[in-house]
Amino acid sequence: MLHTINKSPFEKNSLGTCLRLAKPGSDILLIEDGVYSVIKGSAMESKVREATKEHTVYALGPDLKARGIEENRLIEGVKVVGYDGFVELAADNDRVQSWL
Amino acid sequence: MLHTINKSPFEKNSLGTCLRLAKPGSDILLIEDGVYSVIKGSAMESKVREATKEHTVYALGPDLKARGIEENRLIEGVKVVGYDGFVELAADNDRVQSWL
Amino acid sequence: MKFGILVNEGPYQHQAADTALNFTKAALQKGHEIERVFFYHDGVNNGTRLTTPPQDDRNIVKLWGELAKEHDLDLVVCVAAAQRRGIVDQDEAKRHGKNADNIADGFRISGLGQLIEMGIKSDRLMVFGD
Amino acid sequence: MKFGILVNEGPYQHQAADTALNFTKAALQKGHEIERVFFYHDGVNNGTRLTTPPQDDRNIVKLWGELAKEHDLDLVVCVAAAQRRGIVDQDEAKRHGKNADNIADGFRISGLGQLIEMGIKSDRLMVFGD
Amino acid sequence: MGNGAKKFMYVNRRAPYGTIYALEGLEVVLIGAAFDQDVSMAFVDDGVFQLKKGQDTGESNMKNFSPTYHALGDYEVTKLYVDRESLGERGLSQDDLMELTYEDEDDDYKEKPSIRIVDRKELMKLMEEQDVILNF
Amino acid sequence: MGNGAKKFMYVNRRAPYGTIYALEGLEVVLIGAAFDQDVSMAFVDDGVFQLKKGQDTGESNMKNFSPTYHALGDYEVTKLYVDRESLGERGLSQDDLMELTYEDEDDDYKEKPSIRIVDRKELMKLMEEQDVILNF
Repeated sequence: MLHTINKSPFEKNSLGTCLRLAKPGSDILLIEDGVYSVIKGSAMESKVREATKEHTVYALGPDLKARGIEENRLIEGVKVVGYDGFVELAADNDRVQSWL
Repeated sequence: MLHTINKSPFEKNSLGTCLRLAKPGSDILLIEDGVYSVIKGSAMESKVREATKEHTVYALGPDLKARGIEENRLIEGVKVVGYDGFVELAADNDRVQSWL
Repeated sequence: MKFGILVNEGPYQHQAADTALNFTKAALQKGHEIERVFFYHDGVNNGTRLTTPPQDDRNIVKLWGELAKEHDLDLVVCVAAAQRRGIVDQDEAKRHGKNADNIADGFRISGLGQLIEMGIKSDRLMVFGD
Repeated sequence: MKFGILVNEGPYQHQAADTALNFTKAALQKGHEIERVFFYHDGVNNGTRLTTPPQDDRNIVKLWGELAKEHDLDLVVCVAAAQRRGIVDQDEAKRHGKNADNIADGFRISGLGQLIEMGIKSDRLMVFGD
Repeated sequence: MGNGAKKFMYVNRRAPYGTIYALEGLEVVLIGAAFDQDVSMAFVDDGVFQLKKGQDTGESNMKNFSPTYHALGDYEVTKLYVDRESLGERGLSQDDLMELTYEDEDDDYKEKPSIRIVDRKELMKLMEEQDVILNF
Repeated sequence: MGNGAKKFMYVNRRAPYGTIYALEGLEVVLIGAAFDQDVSMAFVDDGVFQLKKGQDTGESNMKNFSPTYHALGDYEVTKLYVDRESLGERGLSQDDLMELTYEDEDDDYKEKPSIRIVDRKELMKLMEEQDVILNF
């Protein structure tokens, strides 16, 4: 199952709920303001680092770039994909849940 | 100064930021989904109870009623006002800040 | 006392327009003045006459129009925000080569300067949004 | 593979419409099919032809229309949500006594059943919203 | 339910009235009920507030759509899953929720409760069984 | 600044791009600059992300409006207060922010930084001095 999150974790609780309800082994893709979750050294780091142990965590490259977040600032283990990677993740998983 | 908050504290961080930046003695009015902050026994209770010591905390009656929150469910110290009370609070304070 | 009212969300999707309406009504009832109601961001969508909400629901566009008529309110839709979102009056339609307009009775389209002016002239500025 | 695309916010105010557009384009480029794009909630505002965004910004309504033309996409605006928000075609305008319509080229207005049908017929349903 | 029926889950995470998602989400569920699919609803986070008893919008002039939840049973929408943790965090218990029921045609039309409070693991499992998940 | 000038503060709490509030808020600030009032901006919570260096919207096809912040100095918008705690919580430091400056006409047009990182108490005090607070 693919979970997408488009909210900043500093503003809304979507990431927290997703992590509470996503089955271990799920794919999690951060898009739009959701990409702010993956900055190293932020208050979210330990939570996201923990999540990378149970899930595969992706962030959408074009949204990282728009927001000026360079790849060297990302928490280790987070993978970056483009829109084509987003499509692949949606196709490869059986279903998609958007945590709005 | 009057601070208004229209967001559920379980969904967004507006209440937290308001409480961090509001000067002691301020008036705080919870409106719309913000009224969910004042339910007794919720995870927000200690935070709101603490806030009532430093500020006067109000909740908008019509918004409580719409959401089915009876007044006996409210955290002690929280005052209920109607739209006319909202207008009075705005008029009686020197300025208004809406924590959207 | 003079209130300025800023509405930043469209009708229905968020409660902001309802709260702004209820606040404005209550302020008028208590004898206060409303300097202006300014519609910004998606708030410009409060000003389309093409809505037909369900009959058992409130008609927010109409409620604004009626309140404006009764109390001679100045309802201003921001032109820049309106262009992005497709709210146009006859002049705007002509200017941009559109073959229709959709502004509702009682609303007018004007610039952002009217928001700043409202802030200067009002005793209190109230922001209603998401 | 067949994707169904649900868009729940209007253009510009939230990034949802942009993300939906970019996803749809990428899916088409990879050879997937788009069963339908359904616009719900404020998403119906993607379907107004009356917008004039700044010249240095993207024109989201036009981008949907062009993509639809190129790939023969079915862009459906929910009628109930559209009535609340003032998006009408000629039929809807006549039905509700409106003297103008504002639907953009390439969009059609239809019922919520089209959303459910899209969910049934698509292999994956993607929700883009706030 | 037809053989090719898909499992649709409507996940509600938003409070009523502050935004329209709850109301318009419910409209989708009602229309969807005509399509003979396997339908369930989940109430998570502030979505649990949608089911709060005693909603009265008279003073705020909005439309009170809470009675519509009572109609769900007649539309054969009978599986309403409420996240236990979300309830507790918000100071609510099952007694705070509307009593929603349906008549079970497979059991002599006995009236049965539609709402089931579930824990995290059950909800996780239910979501993994779906074909289509719609979030409102 | 005229004698009857009011103190306007624009409080920015939203990230750029995910929503339009930052962009359209900035348009208000630029128009407002013509009105000869005492103007300041505060960046709190996700609002601090608006000032992040190196924004590039090429691949997402949105409008990159971050260069506009550099124009603020020319419009005599020279007081940009950034909440220290919001920065830190988000893993950012002053080095991550655009270098925004203005020419101080009262000091031989020396170029000076517009951004000032402030702590909670300073921000609280600044807000209490305002006549008008606009939140975007």
